[in-house]
Amino acid sequence: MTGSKVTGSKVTTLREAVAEHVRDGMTVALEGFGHLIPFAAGHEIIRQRRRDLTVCRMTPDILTDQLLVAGCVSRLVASFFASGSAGSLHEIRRRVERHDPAPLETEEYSHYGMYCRYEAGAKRLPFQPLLSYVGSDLPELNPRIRAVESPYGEGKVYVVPPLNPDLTIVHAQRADPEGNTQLWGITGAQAPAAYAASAVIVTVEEVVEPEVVRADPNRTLIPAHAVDVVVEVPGGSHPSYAQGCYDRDSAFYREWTPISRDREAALAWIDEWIHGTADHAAYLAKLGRPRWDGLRVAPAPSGSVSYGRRKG
Amino acid sequence: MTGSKVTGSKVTTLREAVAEHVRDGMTVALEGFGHLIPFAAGHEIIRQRRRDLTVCRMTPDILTDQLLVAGCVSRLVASFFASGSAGSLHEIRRRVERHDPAPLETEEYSHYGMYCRYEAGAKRLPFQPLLSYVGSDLPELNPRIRAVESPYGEGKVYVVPPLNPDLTIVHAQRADPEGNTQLWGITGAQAPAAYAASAVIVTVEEVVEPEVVRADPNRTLIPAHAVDVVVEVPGGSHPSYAQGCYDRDSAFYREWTPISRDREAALAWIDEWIHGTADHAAYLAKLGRPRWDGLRVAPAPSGSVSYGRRKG
Amino acid sequence: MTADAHSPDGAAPTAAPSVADGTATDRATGRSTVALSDVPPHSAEFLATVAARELAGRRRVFAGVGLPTLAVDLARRTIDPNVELVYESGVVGAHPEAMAEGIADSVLVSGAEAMLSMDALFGYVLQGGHVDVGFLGAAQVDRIGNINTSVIGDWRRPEVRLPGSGGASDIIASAREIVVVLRRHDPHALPAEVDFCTSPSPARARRQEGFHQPAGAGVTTVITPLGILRRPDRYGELELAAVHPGVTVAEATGNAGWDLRVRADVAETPRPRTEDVRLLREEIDTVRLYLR
Amino acid sequence: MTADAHSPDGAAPTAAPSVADGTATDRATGRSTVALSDVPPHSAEFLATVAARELAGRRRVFAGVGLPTLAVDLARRTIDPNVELVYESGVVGAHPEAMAEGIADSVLVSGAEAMLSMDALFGYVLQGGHVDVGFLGAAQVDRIGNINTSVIGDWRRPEVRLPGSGGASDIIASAREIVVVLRRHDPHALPAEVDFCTSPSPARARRQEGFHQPAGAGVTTVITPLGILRRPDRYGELELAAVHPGVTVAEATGNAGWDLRVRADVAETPRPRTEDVRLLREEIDTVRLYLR
Repeated sequence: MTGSKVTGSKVTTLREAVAEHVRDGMTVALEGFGHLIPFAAGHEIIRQRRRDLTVCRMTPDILTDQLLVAGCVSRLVASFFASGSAGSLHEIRRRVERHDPAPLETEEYSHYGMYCRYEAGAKRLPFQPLLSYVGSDLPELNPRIRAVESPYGEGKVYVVPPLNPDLTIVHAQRADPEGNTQLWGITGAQAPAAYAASAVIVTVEEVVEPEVVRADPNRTLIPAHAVDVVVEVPGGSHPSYAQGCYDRDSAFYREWTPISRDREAALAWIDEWIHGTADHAAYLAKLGRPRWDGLRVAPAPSGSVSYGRRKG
Repeated sequence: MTGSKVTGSKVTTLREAVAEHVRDGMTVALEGFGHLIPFAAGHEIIRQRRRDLTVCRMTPDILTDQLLVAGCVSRLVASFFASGSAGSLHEIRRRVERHDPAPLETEEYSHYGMYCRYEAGAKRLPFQPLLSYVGSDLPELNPRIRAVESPYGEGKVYVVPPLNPDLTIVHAQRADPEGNTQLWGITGAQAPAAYAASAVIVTVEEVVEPEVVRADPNRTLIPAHAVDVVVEVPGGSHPSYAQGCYDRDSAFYREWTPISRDREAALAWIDEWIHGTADHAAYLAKLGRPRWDGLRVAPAPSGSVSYGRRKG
Repeated sequence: MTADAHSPDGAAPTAAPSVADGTATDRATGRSTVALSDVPPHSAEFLATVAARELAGRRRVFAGVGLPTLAVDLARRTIDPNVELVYESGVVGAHPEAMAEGIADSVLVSGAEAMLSMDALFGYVLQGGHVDVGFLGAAQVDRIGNINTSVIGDWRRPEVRLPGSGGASDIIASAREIVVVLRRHDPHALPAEVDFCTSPSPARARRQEGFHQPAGAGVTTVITPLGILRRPDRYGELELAAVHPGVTVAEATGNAGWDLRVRADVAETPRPRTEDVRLLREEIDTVRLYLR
Repeated sequence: MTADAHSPDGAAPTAAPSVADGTATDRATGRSTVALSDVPPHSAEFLATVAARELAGRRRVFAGVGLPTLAVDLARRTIDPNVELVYESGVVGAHPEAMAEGIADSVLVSGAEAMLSMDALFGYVLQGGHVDVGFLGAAQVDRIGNINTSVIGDWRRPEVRLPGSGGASDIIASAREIVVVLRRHDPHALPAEVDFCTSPSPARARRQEGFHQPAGAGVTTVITPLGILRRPDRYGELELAAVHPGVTVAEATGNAGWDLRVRADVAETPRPRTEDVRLLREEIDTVRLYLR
């Protein structure tokens, strides 16, 4: 985001955050690389029936398949068009292969190319070079991938342009009320995607006191000045996971494949599980305690290091 | 570094590490941005009387002034030619202003330009763009700073080439015997400088069990595969500091200014404190317990987070 | 004798001697002790075992989704416990306590030696030249080792929309070499030329004159349900190096999409040991996620 | 009355009303309550106080070495406790428990809101446009706001080798605006044109046609021992906006290296409050590191 933020608590509800910040036609990045995927926020976008979004996600995953089924998305900027371990995303395939029920415009990169677009966006660079694509058909498919001659004489190298979403939404383990956001485990493209965007919503497992964050400043990957809204959404990544909090619901990942293969079944799922629940707490309640208990993980403490205090 | 490393402990002594890896005429990066400066390693280079080194350091600091006094350095690649808070580095100034006792070739960047050189080196990119230098005289002074036309139509932008030292030396709070290196507080250019180099020496306050490192993998900034040698050197950053371990010896920083102003005094200091001590432990012993006690810091725990374990 | 007798506590015998040629000798008795499995060559168990053997002598492995996950897990248990697993999610030096269900599984993170940013993983580790072998899946691999993971048919309106590049076109540029596991061996999977080149061979990259050429050797090995194809020359083509038990050379060449050359020293692939199969089924992929 | 009486517990009165014009009114009594100091305009105490006032209304400050350290510390205590301190070392949202001796001091790290990589600090925070004001020292600032921190004389064999850019030429390109504190006000420190342009003004950058132009407005304010120069127009020149107490306009213009224009509304700089001076001496720079 750019511009100065008002000081003080940025904590609100997910309903209000989405109502205020997500507009039809926007370019929205929902990042989280197989971890901390902002499912709760995506589901709230479905509940509020936003339309014509350009969704940016390195790995579209089930979340994008669901947003597509629900009719929220007209364009997809991504680098992997399948579900991590569980095969095809059939709504995406229907759209692309058969234009059923409508075509889907896609803009395609490799993972590092997509990451470098966020990097260039966050750093306001006109382009970012990378070593990929020499000999690949990807630059022909995607004219945004271009070449630059090195001024040091080693020949041409491919570059990608900045990606600056209108809004980036990420999920993290914790943040303080001003938005200093800490995440660990796989950190994905969250930090550059946040800095690249005009506005940022952070959902977290837990809003913590500033003292908790400030005891370990190296864990803050997205500082408050880059965050507009903080929402506490426990379980907000389900069926994805939050390292140290709960595990991935791999059974759901397997269940989604047959659901998404049948468009009517997928629409019914959206109706029942998203429109049929008032919010993420209701979604989790519908999921049921036994299923949730099965996702719990045993503690594995990082241990504490010292930052030291100067003696008066 | 490139190439595969042998598995197993890489722990050795500083004397052996410098004897094996530092050769006359090499390009050596000694990184640490006002924090974790590898003073002990630099002092050992002085003890072993290496010559004609090209030293790369964003902030040359007292360490480079001392290496120059001791006659180890013929060339300096840097982005700030003074001591952080305590004024001029007089040996550098004598060399540059009066060629006394010999000229010093310098190659000069801004901080981010120098950092981007390490980044490009670590990533084997032919160049890295940045937004600096438009209108500045720096590109005229340094022909390695060049311009590239953006293929997206926003005009030209300056770029810097990769910097790939023969050897990078960094200091950190801890590493395991295989070289998985964890540091916190100001992390400077250590990680890209290590990855950019052909060989890497890591000195640490403490060699710890692999389990300590693996309990908190997000703190590992330099993995074992990028490290050739690990040396345990408690107090290895003095008179710089190690966050959480001991504070900067600011009195020494102030003392160095008059010493370095008088070349004879500086030579005498090198003789007494470096050549006159067998190793860093002897240097610290000469410094004395009371002075060291004055640098101790009170604990400030980061607190522990959980990474979670899947339940069997 | 059974694998259990050989390894009574059920633990994997690590770094067993001469695994690569499919036989082993009991140090105490001097007798051959390895029971071989009869799983069919097209089975995931067979392919994963063959793939695992390719990791002998390789230090750092960039593992993709699917069969490669099985292969690297098996390799760490049977070939070399020091194979270092690197994943595009940023995990370096994984020590998973359970089989990873994908490259972003929490078990890869807990207890890992390093959890890097994706920029450090792709920029420093991969582009920096630290990956010895990249382990990729593919829909198509062609004569000179180009990989297609994007589309079957015309990319403007594809017959099949495949997953796309993911990290593959980044990995092929910078990993020292690439091993591909194919689940099919026919002219569709092994065409003379891919429908779409997601991840190019050095020969194809070289045609783009004036470009900084990638450091990687590209695809050196393709493991199929019929045999093993190798491409020893950086700019050369894939050749038949081995056929699996029960497969003829003619079957392997006849089912390629081009006139597949046969190496003079073409061999028969050693069968998996029963212990390999047991490990895959009973300890590694207990939920049969990849052993489909 | 003394500062102690005004603030009996010795704590800084935060966000005191109308600090900027040097007077304040006690809300309870309606009387003017601020005791003013007579520290000379060239003193570090005076300059730091004037600099601190420049931070009113600014949210995020990129602080350099030296006097800026004093100024931002004082500003947080007297102008706005929510001024967010950003340092090139990667510190964001510092809450130092003691005065920082340099931009890499451990006290800036302990208790900070974030400790970013230098790539994130320079790339995301600075180039990303999040810095409202960059606070720099300089050896020379010229008519249009170019800064020299590199060399005096010919750079091939300089008379004086200055510290060089550090982060300055990065900061000037991307911070919204730059405030410079000069310890001298004479034609050497304020030349018509700098000996060497380390950190350029937008006017000088614009001369490099065809380049992506930096977003920052460049130097908008120069605080000297004689007065305050401002450059309200992005491509314009510095003008005399204020003179310090006891300094004449003629002294300020006569000691510049060019025909320094005087604003019609040229003002007299308000003196520091005794409380400002007390804070600087007794609570901020107790070791007199910068108050030399």
